[in-house]
Amino acid sequence: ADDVTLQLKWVTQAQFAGYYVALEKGFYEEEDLNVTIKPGGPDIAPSQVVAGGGADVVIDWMPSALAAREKGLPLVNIAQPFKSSGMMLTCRAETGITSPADFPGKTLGVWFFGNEYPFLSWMSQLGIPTDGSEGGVTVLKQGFNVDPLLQKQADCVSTMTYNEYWQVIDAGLAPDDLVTFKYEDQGVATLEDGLYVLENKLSDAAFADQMVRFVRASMKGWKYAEENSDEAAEIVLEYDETGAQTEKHQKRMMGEIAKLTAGSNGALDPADYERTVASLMSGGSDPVITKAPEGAWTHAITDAALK
Amino acid sequence: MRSIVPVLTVVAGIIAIWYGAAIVMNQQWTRDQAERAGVELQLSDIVVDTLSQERPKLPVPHQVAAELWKTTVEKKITSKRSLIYHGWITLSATLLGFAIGTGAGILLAVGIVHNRAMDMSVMPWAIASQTIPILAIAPMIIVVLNSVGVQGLIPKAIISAYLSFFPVVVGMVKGLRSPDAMQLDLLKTYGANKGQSFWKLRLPSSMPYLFTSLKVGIAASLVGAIVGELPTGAIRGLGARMLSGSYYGQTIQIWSALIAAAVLAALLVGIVGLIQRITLKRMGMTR
Amino acid sequence: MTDPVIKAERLDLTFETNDGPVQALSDVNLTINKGDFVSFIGPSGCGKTTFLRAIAALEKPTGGSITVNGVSPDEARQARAYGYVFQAAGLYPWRTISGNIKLPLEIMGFSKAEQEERVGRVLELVDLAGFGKKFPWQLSGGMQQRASIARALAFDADILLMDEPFGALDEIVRDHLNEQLLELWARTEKTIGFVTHSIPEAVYLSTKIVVMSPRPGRITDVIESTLPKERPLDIRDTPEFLEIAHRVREGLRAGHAYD
Amino acid sequence: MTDPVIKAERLDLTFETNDGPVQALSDVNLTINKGDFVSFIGPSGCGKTTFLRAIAALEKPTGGSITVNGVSPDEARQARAYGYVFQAAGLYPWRTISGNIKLPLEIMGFSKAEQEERVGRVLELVDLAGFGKKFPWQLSGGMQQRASIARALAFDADILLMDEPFGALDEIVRDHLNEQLLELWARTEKTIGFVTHSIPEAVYLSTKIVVMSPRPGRITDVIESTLPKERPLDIRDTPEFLEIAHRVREGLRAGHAYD
Amino acid sequence: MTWLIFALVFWALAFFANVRIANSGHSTALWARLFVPVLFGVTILVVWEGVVRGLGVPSVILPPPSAIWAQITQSVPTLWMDFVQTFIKGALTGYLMGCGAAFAVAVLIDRSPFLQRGLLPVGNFIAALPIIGTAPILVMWFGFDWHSKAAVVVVMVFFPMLVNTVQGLAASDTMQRDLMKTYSASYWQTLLKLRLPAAMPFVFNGLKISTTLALIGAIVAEFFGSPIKGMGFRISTEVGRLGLDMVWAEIAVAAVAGSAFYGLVAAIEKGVTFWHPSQRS
Ligand SMILES: Nc1ncnc2c1ncn2[C@@H]1O[C@H](COP(=O)(O)OP(=O)(O)OP(=O)(O)O)[C@@H](O)[C@H]1O
Ligand SMILES: Nc1ncnc2c1ncn2[C@@H]1O[C@H](COP(=O)(O)OP(=O)(O)OP(=O)(O)O)[C@@H](O)[C@H]1O
Ligand SMILES: Cc1ncc(C[n+]2csc(CCO)c2C)c(N)n1
Ligand SMILES: [Mg+2]
Ligand SMILES: [Mg+2]
Repeated sequence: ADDVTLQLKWVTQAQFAGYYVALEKGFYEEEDLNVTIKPGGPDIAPSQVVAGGGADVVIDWMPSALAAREKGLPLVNIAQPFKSSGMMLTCRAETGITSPADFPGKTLGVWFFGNEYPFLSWMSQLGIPTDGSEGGVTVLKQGFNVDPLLQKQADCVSTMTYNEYWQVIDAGLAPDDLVTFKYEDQGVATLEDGLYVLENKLSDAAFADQMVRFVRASMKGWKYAEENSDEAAEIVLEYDETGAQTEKHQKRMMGEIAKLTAGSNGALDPADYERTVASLMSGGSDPVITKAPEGAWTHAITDAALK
Repeated sequence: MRSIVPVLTVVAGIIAIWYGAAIVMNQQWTRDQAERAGVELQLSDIVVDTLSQERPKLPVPHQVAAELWKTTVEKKITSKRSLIYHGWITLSATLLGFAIGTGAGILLAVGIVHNRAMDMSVMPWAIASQTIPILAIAPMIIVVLNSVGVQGLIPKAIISAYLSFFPVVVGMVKGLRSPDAMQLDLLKTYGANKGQSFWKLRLPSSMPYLFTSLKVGIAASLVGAIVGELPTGAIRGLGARMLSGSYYGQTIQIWSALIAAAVLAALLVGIVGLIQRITLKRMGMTR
Repeated sequence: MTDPVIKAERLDLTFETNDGPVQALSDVNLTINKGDFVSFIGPSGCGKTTFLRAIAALEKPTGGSITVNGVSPDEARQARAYGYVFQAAGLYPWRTISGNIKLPLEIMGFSKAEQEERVGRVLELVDLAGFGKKFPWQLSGGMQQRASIARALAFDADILLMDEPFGALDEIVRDHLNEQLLELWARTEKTIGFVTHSIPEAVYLSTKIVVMSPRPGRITDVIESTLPKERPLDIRDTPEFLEIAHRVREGLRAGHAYD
Repeated sequence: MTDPVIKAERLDLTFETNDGPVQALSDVNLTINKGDFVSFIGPSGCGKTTFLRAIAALEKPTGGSITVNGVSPDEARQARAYGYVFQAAGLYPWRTISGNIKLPLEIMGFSKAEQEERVGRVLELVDLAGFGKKFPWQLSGGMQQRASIARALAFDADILLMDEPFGALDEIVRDHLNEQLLELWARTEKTIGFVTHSIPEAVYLSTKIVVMSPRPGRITDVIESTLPKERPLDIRDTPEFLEIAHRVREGLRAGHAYD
Repeated sequence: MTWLIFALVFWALAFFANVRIANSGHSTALWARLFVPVLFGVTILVVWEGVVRGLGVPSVILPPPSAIWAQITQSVPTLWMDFVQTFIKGALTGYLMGCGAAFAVAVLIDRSPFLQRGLLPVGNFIAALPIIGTAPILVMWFGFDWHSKAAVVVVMVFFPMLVNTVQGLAASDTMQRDLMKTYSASYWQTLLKLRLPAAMPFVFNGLKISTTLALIGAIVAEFFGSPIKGMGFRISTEVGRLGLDMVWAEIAVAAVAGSAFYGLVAAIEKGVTFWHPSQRS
């Protein structure tokens, strides 16, 4: 069997259910692959891992992948299991925020470490400065959790529909106490969790073939997970070595994830790609990427995998 | 053993302060919840609620104790929810790192004390090396080691060693230089060579300094091992517990992992202290 | 008896201190021959210790030259020519008394058995048998000093340099050790440099008495003893002895500001 | 002259060591009156230092009792009754010589001006004028010892305890300091406890000479001096002096194993 | 390949030069004391540049020093802003408070054997809490700005400083203490005039180790939440963006600032403990 190492973007959770299901159900084995899944974390940049040879294929968000590409690391999207974006900004209702027009003067929590691009390009499209100048917002580098919102250190924080939002709810705030702004709804959605490899390795036919088989098995895993949501969550729990995840949270997460993967068969929709690129380039004086990337995605793998 | 009563007294004091602080720090949340629900609160309600929140700003001792009990005694030690299992993972990296770090630290100190070129060139850079934020370069270390095929325990141990070698170098350099002029002169009159002055004079007189450094060093090793768990995916170990606890806002889980780490550190420091006492006693240096 | 073992010529030694230089030795000329027993006597602070240290290459002269066995003091030290008894006992606190005496033996590579044998012998010599297992701080001041003498006698250095070795001892132990030292010297033909404040001791022991004057340390008188090599304790009551003692006292007094 | 200042009764003192107990003092009875000058003499290791330390409450007797001015040594210490000169100089390396002498003065709250005045005076007394700004390691052994004497004399303790203070000094300085000490004692009516190994020194200085025997330390003889209080240096040649010295020497010799 | 060979040759030459200077008579001269470590450092940089270029290491893994230098010269204002936020506000404040507190606690518990036996083990315990656990909690308690960073530093430097000070306060020898007893010196007098001076070599050991811990602590704490400035913020953000040049630029600033900080404390130590054998030879 061929060895393939997958580097996740974050810790073991239902967000990556498809891959764990494929592993557990033997879909990779059927494709004669021996897959190792490396969990990520707050200190792990998937793009750096793939550049250092620590993984063959990584999961990353498109904004950071494209930014890395512009920095000279030729990442290529070979598959896009997530159709829609799950990112949003969640505010406490009592702050009086009802629309993006209310943001100026407020304190917003943002994830950095390569996850800040969607937020920055949204703000620059709204024309709201983030550098602390007059009429802008105060940006905090949000830690790993939603504490800043709960402790009222921030008026809004970044959340994912499938994860942090529910932590706010679990912490005792009711949906009515919250106002949410989904990037998807604001028209600034960028592509999340895609599979990326190094461009030069794709020219190796053997590697390309492994990727074809990998994507095929992974998508099989994703579709299985969508249909057997609770079982998928249990499989994820099985693989979580920290012993920190709870069943309730993972099952709920899997339900939300299924909504995001629903529209995708694995192949990248060029229209989504164009929209993401447009959004990233529209950033006024400080765009995330300065010129439209070339060859940042390929259908070669998915075409072969899905035929 | 004479310290039992004083320790218990101090611990009791801390626990009392801890409960008080918990009530103060957690009450904001209780009030907010009540306001949202539109109920009036008595003082007693506030106290009861602040001591039993699910994700308190400051968990109270009995909550942490219960969590510790649950995750140590009630779980099999092979279970991934057992703190003993995670503690062992961290401990093994700590010990390996401490061994590497102490060894390297002592060797460096010996070099610095015996070789002027090393003294002049290495010491400033050993200092500079410690000002590099380990968490920043840890991922790079992991990536680089990974690309040469080193994985698992060793990268964590290296990060742990990186943090522990420095206190050992500083303390040992001082200790190896602590013999006074007459003690050194005596050996000179014997025409003793460098090795002999090292084994017979410098090393014995550095012992008090060495042990003080070792105590700091082993605590630093533990911190290093925990830090090293982050860029290795934070899948096992006390650091992983803290991080995942923090990721999910599980303050009780963070605190129990923290307490576990501190117990581990205290044990390790205690063991070094015991060895110190035995050694110094055998050397006739305690009266 | 006429090979020069130690030869100092126009020796100068100046210490740099926080408030200016201190000249400890100035224009010191001295020749010590093989088998000589030379005592140094002089007021406190006149440079006796400094001169002994210069012989043992523990201080670097700032002028003049000094040779030991025809080579530099440093080379002589490499050849393990010295046994040195410091003015303070300077025992290593982490070694027992036996351990301290073994120290030079270990360094010079004596066998374990030989070490034990010698330790036993010198402990006996300085009357400390039975105290081998004690640590230095468990001994009285005089006992520590005797232990440090034992340490210097345990191995066979050609040149023995002793800085007030018997200062903290009572008259009777002192007499006893004086006899022992003379016997050892007669038996082994060692060359001995000996600092003392006791005029009778200096006269009793020495073949040559060097009288020094205070800062900057100079040699004011070198007295060759006319006493025979064989010296019973009661030689100290002979007129010859008293005359030498008188000459030393006069030399000493000249260096002092009082009276 | 008959108030007992120090009164020891059936005093026992045993040290516990790694290889068994060491009895340092055994059944010691002694009364010292106000204004006495008491010398302690005895073979090395017999317990002289230990006894002085017990008086100053630095060691706790394991048996018997000791009172100072009618109270316990501890309380006497609280009342700052002691000036103590240790057997080793024990100067603080981070203070200059002046700084070391000022130490007790600072502690006892003397004014700055008074401190300066006293430091100058005692430095002069021990012949170290000009060395005030040096650090201890820049002085010779004898100079360090003199500095530590100066330190104990700088303030006016009623009881002066001196442990071989003049051991590292040459005869002439020693004679000089002996005279100074006697003069000080006559002037101030201090009570002095003095350890020495020199029989003439003991006889010359003391009103009472305590001869001790070796381990376990016992008092074998207490000799009341018949010499007058006024003592020129040449009193040492009188028959009376020589007789007392002879008695001390006999007492000392009895405690030794040799001959 | 030529780069590699050049690096190795340079290394060999510099090595010999340093050994020559260090063993020559000039080794105590000021120029030699500066030149030797600088040459050592330059050697590291040259070897680094040579290896990176020679082996073609991708710059997202390890950029060459030349690129880092270019980044430093370009980003002076940003680097300065981050430095003030992290070093001056976070590390320095925390260092002063933490070392001060540890010193005070050491003196306090030294007075009472009861507290010493009770607090020391518990103090060890609390101060051994790893930064990864404490930082999120302290950020939650003290907010996102530098206050929480200072708090993390306080917790980090406390233990080394405490252990060293306690050890130091026990360092005076018996005779020195007996002397104080004969004066019937009060506790404070003995402390001020004997035990503190004798403790200084140990205290400075603690202070020196703490300088580097303070800087690490302040930087790492920013990882767990911060305003959008600060050295730790910049480092973690730029790692995520693969801006390794900037990461190393910040590390360089940290190394220079940390070394200078350490050097300053070491210089003060030299003045205060001039009498200690380790400073005299
Ligand atoms: N390390 C030093 N630094 C500065 N000055 C010194 C040093 N060592 C000795 N001296 C000075 O040199 C002079 C001679 O000192 P030395 O120790 O040789 O005297 P000594 O004759 O042995 O006296 P003593 O009989 O008191 O031991 C003294 O004035 C002393 O202050
Ligand atoms: N701290 C200690 N622990 C154990 N034994 C000790 C201690 N101090 C002294 N002794 C023992 O007590 C005995 C008496 O010692 P002390 O110091 O009183 O003698 P000394 O009469 O002052 O002798 P010297 O003239 O040599 O100074 C000695 O046998 C010594 O070994
Ligand atoms: C420092 C930090 N950065 C990012 C996230 C959030 N986050 C990490 S990965 C990911 C997408 C997949 O879950 C999201 C939203 C965090 N919590 N902490
Ligand atoms: Mg001398
Ligand atoms: Mg004594």
